[in-house]
Amino acid sequence: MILVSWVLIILMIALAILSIELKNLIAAVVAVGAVSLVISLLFLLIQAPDVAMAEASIGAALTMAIYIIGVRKTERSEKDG
Amino acid sequence: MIYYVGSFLLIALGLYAVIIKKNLIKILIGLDLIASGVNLLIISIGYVKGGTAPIFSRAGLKASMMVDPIPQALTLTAIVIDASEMALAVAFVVLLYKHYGTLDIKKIRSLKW
Amino acid sequence: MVRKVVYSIFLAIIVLALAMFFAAYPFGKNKMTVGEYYLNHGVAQTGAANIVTSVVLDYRGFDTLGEVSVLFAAAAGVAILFFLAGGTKREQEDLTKPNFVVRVGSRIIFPFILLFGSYIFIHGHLTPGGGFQGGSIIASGFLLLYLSYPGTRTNRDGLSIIEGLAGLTFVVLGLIGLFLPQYSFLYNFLPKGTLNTIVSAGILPIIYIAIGFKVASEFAGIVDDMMCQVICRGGGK
Amino acid sequence: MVNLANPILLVVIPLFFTFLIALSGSFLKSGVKYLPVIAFALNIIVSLALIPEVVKNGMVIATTAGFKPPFAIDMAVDKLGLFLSLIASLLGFVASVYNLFYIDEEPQEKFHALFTLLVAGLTWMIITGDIFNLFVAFEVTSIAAFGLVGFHRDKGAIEAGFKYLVMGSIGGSFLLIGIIMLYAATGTLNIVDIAQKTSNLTFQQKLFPFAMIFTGLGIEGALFPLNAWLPDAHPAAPSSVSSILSGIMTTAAIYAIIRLTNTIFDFNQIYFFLMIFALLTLIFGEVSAFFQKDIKRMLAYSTIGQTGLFFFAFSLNTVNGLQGAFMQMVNHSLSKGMLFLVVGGMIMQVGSRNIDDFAGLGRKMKVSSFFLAIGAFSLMGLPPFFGFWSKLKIIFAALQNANAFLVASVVIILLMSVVEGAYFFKLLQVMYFGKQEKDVAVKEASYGMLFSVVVLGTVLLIISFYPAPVINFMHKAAAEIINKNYITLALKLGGL
Repeated sequence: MILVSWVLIILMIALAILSIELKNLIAAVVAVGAVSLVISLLFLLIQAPDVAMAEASIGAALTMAIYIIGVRKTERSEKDG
Repeated sequence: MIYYVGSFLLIALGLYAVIIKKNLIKILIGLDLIASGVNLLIISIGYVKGGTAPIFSRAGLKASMMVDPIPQALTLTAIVIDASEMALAVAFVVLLYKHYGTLDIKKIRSLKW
Repeated sequence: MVRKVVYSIFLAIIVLALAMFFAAYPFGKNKMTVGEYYLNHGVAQTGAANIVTSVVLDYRGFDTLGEVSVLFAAAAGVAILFFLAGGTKREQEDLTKPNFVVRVGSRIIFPFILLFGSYIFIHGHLTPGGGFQGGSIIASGFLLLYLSYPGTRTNRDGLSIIEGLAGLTFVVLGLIGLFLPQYSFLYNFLPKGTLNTIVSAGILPIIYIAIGFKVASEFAGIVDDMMCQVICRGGGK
Repeated sequence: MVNLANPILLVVIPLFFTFLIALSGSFLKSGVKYLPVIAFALNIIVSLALIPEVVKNGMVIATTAGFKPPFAIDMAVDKLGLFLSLIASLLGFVASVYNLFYIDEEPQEKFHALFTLLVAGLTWMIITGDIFNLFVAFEVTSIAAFGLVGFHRDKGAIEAGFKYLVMGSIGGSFLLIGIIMLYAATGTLNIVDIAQKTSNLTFQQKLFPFAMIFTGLGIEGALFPLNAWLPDAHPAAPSSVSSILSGIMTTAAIYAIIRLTNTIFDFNQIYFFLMIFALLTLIFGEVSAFFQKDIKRMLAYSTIGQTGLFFFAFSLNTVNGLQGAFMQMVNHSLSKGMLFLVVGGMIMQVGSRNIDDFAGLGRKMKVSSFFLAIGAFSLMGLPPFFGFWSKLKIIFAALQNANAFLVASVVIILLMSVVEGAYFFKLLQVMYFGKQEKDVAVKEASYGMLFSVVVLGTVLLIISFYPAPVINFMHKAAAEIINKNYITLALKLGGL
């Protein structure tokens, strides 16, 4: 379990860095959704199934959908900066 | 302990994105990361080594072998609050884009901090 | 560049402060005082097998009322921001219509999503999950419908009536407690029933169902407003 | 019959009406605007019913869910909390009457629902006895406020709303981290229960949560480095909302800081730093207000200045200082709330927020201008008004056991009062003696809007000319907080 959580946390941090640095906003938003998914797995690992479900359905699915709708309405990619 | 480290890093990355990034969507991503980091931190505080989820779904589960239910309840609240905040934020960003035609914070009149 | 360095130092200080503080409270150590009470007495006092549910809805039910209000505020805020002035005609953007398989598939899946969502919030006091999770699953079902039939609009008046009714159910159930001898808001006045059956835990399942409806309608409303901003053009101020 | 003296009703009644508005919005249409008025009238009744109980016992505690406090959330109203919640209800009532005539933009039912929720959240923040519940109330308040700030949907409103949202959201996260630190250290969330368990923590273990909570609440309370959102957000919102934001929100956040500092974190080393923050806030607010052309922006900066003033009085950490802080809070809430309402009516008539366009209004809108002058005088601290008594109290408290630093800060306060006087007199001078260039038909504001202004103005005048009861009440409240009666009373009544 310890090994799994190490892997997941490293994955989570990597995804978070990706989501900040990716120029393509859709990809960045998907990365944030993936961070939420990994976090919900972590919640499952430390015995919080309720929260894991909430994070997966609200944090990952709905929030990401709202983000994507927002990005589609605006610009797809980050100009410099 | 790795959970703590992970959540601290998430919070720091989120703050970094909010402060440094110039793109509105990136700022929202930063806010989201901070919130996720805080949630992870709360849940990790409630963990008890070798504990099970606090649900008496079958016989034989002992209360002394369960993790703390309060942080889970708090996180449930926090997740919903974050999601609603994010929805509102995206709405603001869409309208800002409508008014200014850009997502770049430097080009929006007084949005500086 | 200098700015970046300064902020990085600032961030490092925050992380260091967090690390210094939490070093005294190691991961995995039992830090419970109140939590222990809930674990030991929760089942007897609330009748819910899921202690998280009993904390969320019973012991700390007032927080949940606040949380529901936060969600309501956000939905209302989005509705205000995306409000389109009265008679403006909504034009359709030229969207490529999703293909046949998606449309038929989503129509088939949609009832199952509703069913799954309701299952989750009805069993909130027994298994993991509850009103928030179930409600958001139902809302994502609506999202699926919007994606496969871009022209769809929900009946907003209907949604806000559901919102209002669900919220009122919560508040009124709480207020009943003030008319009882115990004189306490959100007092669990119904019989507790037997553990691990559907009809148990008094008012908790009723509240969770109300929350489920509320969450579903709020998120569906938010998604509806957002989608309209994507698909419909014109109007607004 | 329900016993009305229950603090929980102060929150639940507005929430009930909020959901009722959502329910009936589609078929009552414009009728929903009367619902907030009913809600806050009921709230005033509840607050009044609480007065005898609070005076008798010193505090009223209401539990939820039928369990005793550390295991369930409780609402605790002490003397000051009662006073502030009474003011919040009064301002809410008055502003919702004002809204009947002021808000004609759609979507009305959403506006009224959010407005009710905003005041409910503020009252909630004031009376809650549970620290996580404080966070929830904070979020209810701020999310309702974000939506309301953006209500006009023009460029300025959206910008201000977004800025506020980003800062408020970070503030919320910091507050949550602080709360979770306290939970990790004590294993409980009830404020009084935490207070009993923090005595054996080290300084460092108390400092970090304090810093986090202070940052979180300081954003809402507009303390110096954290208040960048305020001068944008308050002017952008509709005037009745700015009145609530300026009048109660900063006060509620500062009250929360005061209560937490005095119950949970009882350390003395920190007050000096708080004093510096307060003075910076004061200087920043008043000096920026001086240079404003936009009247609502000027009032918003003046709010920052006032916040600095009462935060300074609090950081003296003496009974007299705290008493001065509370008196100043009351003065600020009433007069700034009234000023925003008056100014809203004027802007409606003139159609501009620029001070120069207000020339000659003193002759055309006699009643409004009269009350504007009263509010301004009270904020400045001119003699017959309540602001004078509060400022006097603060200065005396600072000079009580004076050292060089305190004398210097008193000088700063006086100097800032002069600056404050300068910009308000400039405004009044333009209004009464300024020549109007264009001939616009300006009428007096409608009777309904004047009603709200007159009610607040009368309350302010009454406490100005009979300040003794309020001063005595505030003295008792301050002594209770300094002597930590909050804890002992809660222990006695709540049966922890």
